[in-house]
Amino acid sequence: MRRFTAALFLLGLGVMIAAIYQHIDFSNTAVNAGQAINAVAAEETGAANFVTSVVLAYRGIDTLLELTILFTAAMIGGMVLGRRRVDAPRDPDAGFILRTGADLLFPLLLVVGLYIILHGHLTPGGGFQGGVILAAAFFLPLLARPGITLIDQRVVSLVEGLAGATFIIIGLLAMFDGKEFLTPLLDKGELGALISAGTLPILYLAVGIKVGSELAGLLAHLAEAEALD
Amino acid sequence: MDILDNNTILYIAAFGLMLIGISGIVISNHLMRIIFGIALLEAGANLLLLLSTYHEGASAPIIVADNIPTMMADPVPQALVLTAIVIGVGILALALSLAIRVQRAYGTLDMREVRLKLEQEISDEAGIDMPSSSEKPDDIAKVPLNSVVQQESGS
Amino acid sequence: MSLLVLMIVLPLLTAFLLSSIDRLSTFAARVMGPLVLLATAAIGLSVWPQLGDAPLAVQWGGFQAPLGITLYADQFGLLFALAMTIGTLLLWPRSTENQLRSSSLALLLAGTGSGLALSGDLFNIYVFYELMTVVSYGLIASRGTSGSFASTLRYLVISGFGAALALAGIALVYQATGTLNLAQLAQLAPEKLNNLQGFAAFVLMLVGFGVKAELFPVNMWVPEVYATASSRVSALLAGVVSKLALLIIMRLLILVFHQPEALTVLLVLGILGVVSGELAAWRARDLNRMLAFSSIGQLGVMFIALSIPGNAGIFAALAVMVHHLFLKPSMFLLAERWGGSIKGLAGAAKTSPLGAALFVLLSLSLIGVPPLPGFWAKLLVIMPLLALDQPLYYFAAFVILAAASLEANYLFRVVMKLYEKEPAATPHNAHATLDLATAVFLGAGLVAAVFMLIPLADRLDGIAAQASDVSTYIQTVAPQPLQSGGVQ
Amino acid sequence: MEAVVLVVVIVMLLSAVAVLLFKDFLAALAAMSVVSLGLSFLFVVVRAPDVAMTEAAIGAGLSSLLFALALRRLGLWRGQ
Repeated sequence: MRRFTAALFLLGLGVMIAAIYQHIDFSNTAVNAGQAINAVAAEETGAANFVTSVVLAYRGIDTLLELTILFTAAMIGGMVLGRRRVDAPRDPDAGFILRTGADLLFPLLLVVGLYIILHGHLTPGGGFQGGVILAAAFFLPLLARPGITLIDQRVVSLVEGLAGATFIIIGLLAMFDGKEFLTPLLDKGELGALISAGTLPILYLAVGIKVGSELAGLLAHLAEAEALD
Repeated sequence: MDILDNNTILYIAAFGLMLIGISGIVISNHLMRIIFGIALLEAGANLLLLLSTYHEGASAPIIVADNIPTMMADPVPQALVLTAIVIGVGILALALSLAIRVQRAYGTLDMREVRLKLEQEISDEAGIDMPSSSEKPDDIAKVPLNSVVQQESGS
Repeated sequence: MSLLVLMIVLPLLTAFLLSSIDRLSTFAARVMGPLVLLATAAIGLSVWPQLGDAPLAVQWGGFQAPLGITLYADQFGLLFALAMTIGTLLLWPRSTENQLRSSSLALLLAGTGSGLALSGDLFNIYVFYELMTVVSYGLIASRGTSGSFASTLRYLVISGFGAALALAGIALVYQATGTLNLAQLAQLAPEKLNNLQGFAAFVLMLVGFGVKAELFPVNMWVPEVYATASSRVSALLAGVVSKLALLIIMRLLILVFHQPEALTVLLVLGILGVVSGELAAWRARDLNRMLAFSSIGQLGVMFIALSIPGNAGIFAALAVMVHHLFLKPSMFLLAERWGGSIKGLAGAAKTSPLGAALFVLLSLSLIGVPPLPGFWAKLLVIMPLLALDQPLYYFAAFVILAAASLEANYLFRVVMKLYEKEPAATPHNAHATLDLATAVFLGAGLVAAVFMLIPLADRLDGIAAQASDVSTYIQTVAPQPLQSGGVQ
Repeated sequence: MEAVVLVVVIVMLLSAVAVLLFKDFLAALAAMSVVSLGLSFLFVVVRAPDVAMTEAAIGAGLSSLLFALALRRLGLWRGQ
């Protein structure tokens, strides 16, 4: 009976979606805020990747909030899972191959992650994608050698706090200058050069470090959680 | 292929993912499947957002070597989806952490059972009998702990 | 440049740094949060008077209106931003185990709540809303009991479902109009969103944002969460956070969605909310869940008020919202020590006479007994309902009146128990001084409102008129018209 | 191009159904990754390389890792 009701409900939903789809007008998609941004972004922000311009400049506050969501989620994750008991059983050691692999991969991932973050204003990629790779770099050793403490928890909380604070402080600096919060500062430079687009690469670096540390923290919390006996 | 142009196929994918996600949330009782359903629903919504201003023949919104294309894709939905994906993974991690704790406390991830045990716990704390629930399925109450989980994962 | 953005940004900055500050000095970390909120409340209050004449639009990052994100401050928005900040300050969480994390979460809640009330961009609202949701998960779970984890999980599942639907709604709106700026949407909506697609977008967003506003079909989380979270958190969620979600729906209704069907949907869901909430409250046998269900009923009344077309509906909804804003937190604070079965409350008036007296006052106002503000708020809803002269609206007025008699029945049941001569077997705890002081402060606000009824009503009418003035909104933000190939 | 997109969409939707139907959660997780990768391809098709990278890194990579860790802790990991 339950299944039948659910199937009926879904059928109705499908019909509704089909009806809406019939009414979607595909003709006027050329006139939108995005095309307006495409027309002026290179001039206004100096970044060759317009998605980066939108993420960090036009909709910078969204990105700040998104970082805050990750920060909050990592904090709550830590609170919910709690500290593990000292005598809790650990996972077995991962073996030689994974250990060596992790050792070799760690510097490589670090470099790739930073490269992607720092070229975020020029090519696809940026703080989020690079941050995930950084998180993977710091999580891999934990997977290979369960139970090691790679970095001091205090350092992690300091780094994630400072990375988030950097984003806000750069925004506040603009206010001291008499401009609005998060107005891009510094010289825009030459379009397409590595050092260009003013404060955007710095912001992306802060995003990358923040994303990396929060995600690594979340992964570590989940990995360290005690198994169900 | 007049009816099935690129746009239509992509919209079918977006709405299809959303529908499958909603069915997962509505039909299943097991928490992991509900979380999978939410992830699928989100994926569909993200695709729908990206398609909102998609134009065939546009190029990616990136300037490479002073070569400014005539028609670039809309960067705004791309930025929005980027944001939505990251928000989604944060909430996913939170849901999984909570799931671990709830399973440790209640010994089950079947949401109907979790709800019953939650009601029981609240009532016990308040010192009253559990309110009679009309939805209370008889078969659930008799099933011992953990066995629902095993039924789902095993066999 | 406006200092108003500091109301949002400063609490976030402090929350990021709080754990580092704690390593330097525990005392500094403890006082930092309340101090920052005092400062942001002062900023908000200093901006308040100037908004009476003209609302204020701030562009984040200084980019032009439809391209960047707008922060729109009118008295309506600022009222709730201040309510969030001051409410968090009054209901500052006191958790022994997770004090540092709770403080960070409270700061984040104040900052995002203010941002949500002041945001003028559709997707920005979505992100603020998601952040507020995540922060609420943390506040609920900070109690640390297995019940609080389970109720958070169930809340998360419903919210996650709603948020994804809201995102799809935003996609439909952007598809139709090509903009996310609320002012520009207000310009384009009559032409582009007055159709099935617009209506679908409205329903999707209503379900998404309705989760927090305790809207009828997506409010299963309410009784569980309010029964398992600490009273201060319940007070915050029921008192302030639900109003912010309602504010979002009001803004969307005023600016973007003008379909008559939208109002009908709100009316029907509101009626269902009142009926289901009050009936469940009547059946409830412990105080926390009774208050939770009654809060669903009250929110239902607000949805009914919203469904009244025109300025009268906004005014009525605002009056009920402000009334509930003072009343519900106060009641939850009283319930802190009166948790558990209502039978066990017998004779509790002896141990805390002030608390019991206050509970009587609050109950009378909630039911709507004449001189108290609750009566005038309900009158403001019922009068225009009757004036509309339509069967469904008549029925809504009848439902509200019937609900009042149900409320009277179950609240007096509690009051009778409180003043019963025979004390219960287990002795009652007296209220914590701080809880009682806060509750009395909020209750005193209600009593004061009785004596300032006319100026207060005038002020609220002015705020409602400003909020429902679409042309002022558009002129203040002044978005550049969009053309193919860029802005004009 | 259209044929390729059509095939990817069909595979993706079938995997999405499989996520809900597979009894084994590990298999469901694998199907979920297929959905993410398919989605990532579609993002490339609609000229969103940034989003495609993010979906591949977060949707297919990180989310799967989170799921895998959680499944192991929940005792739903059959391979153990």
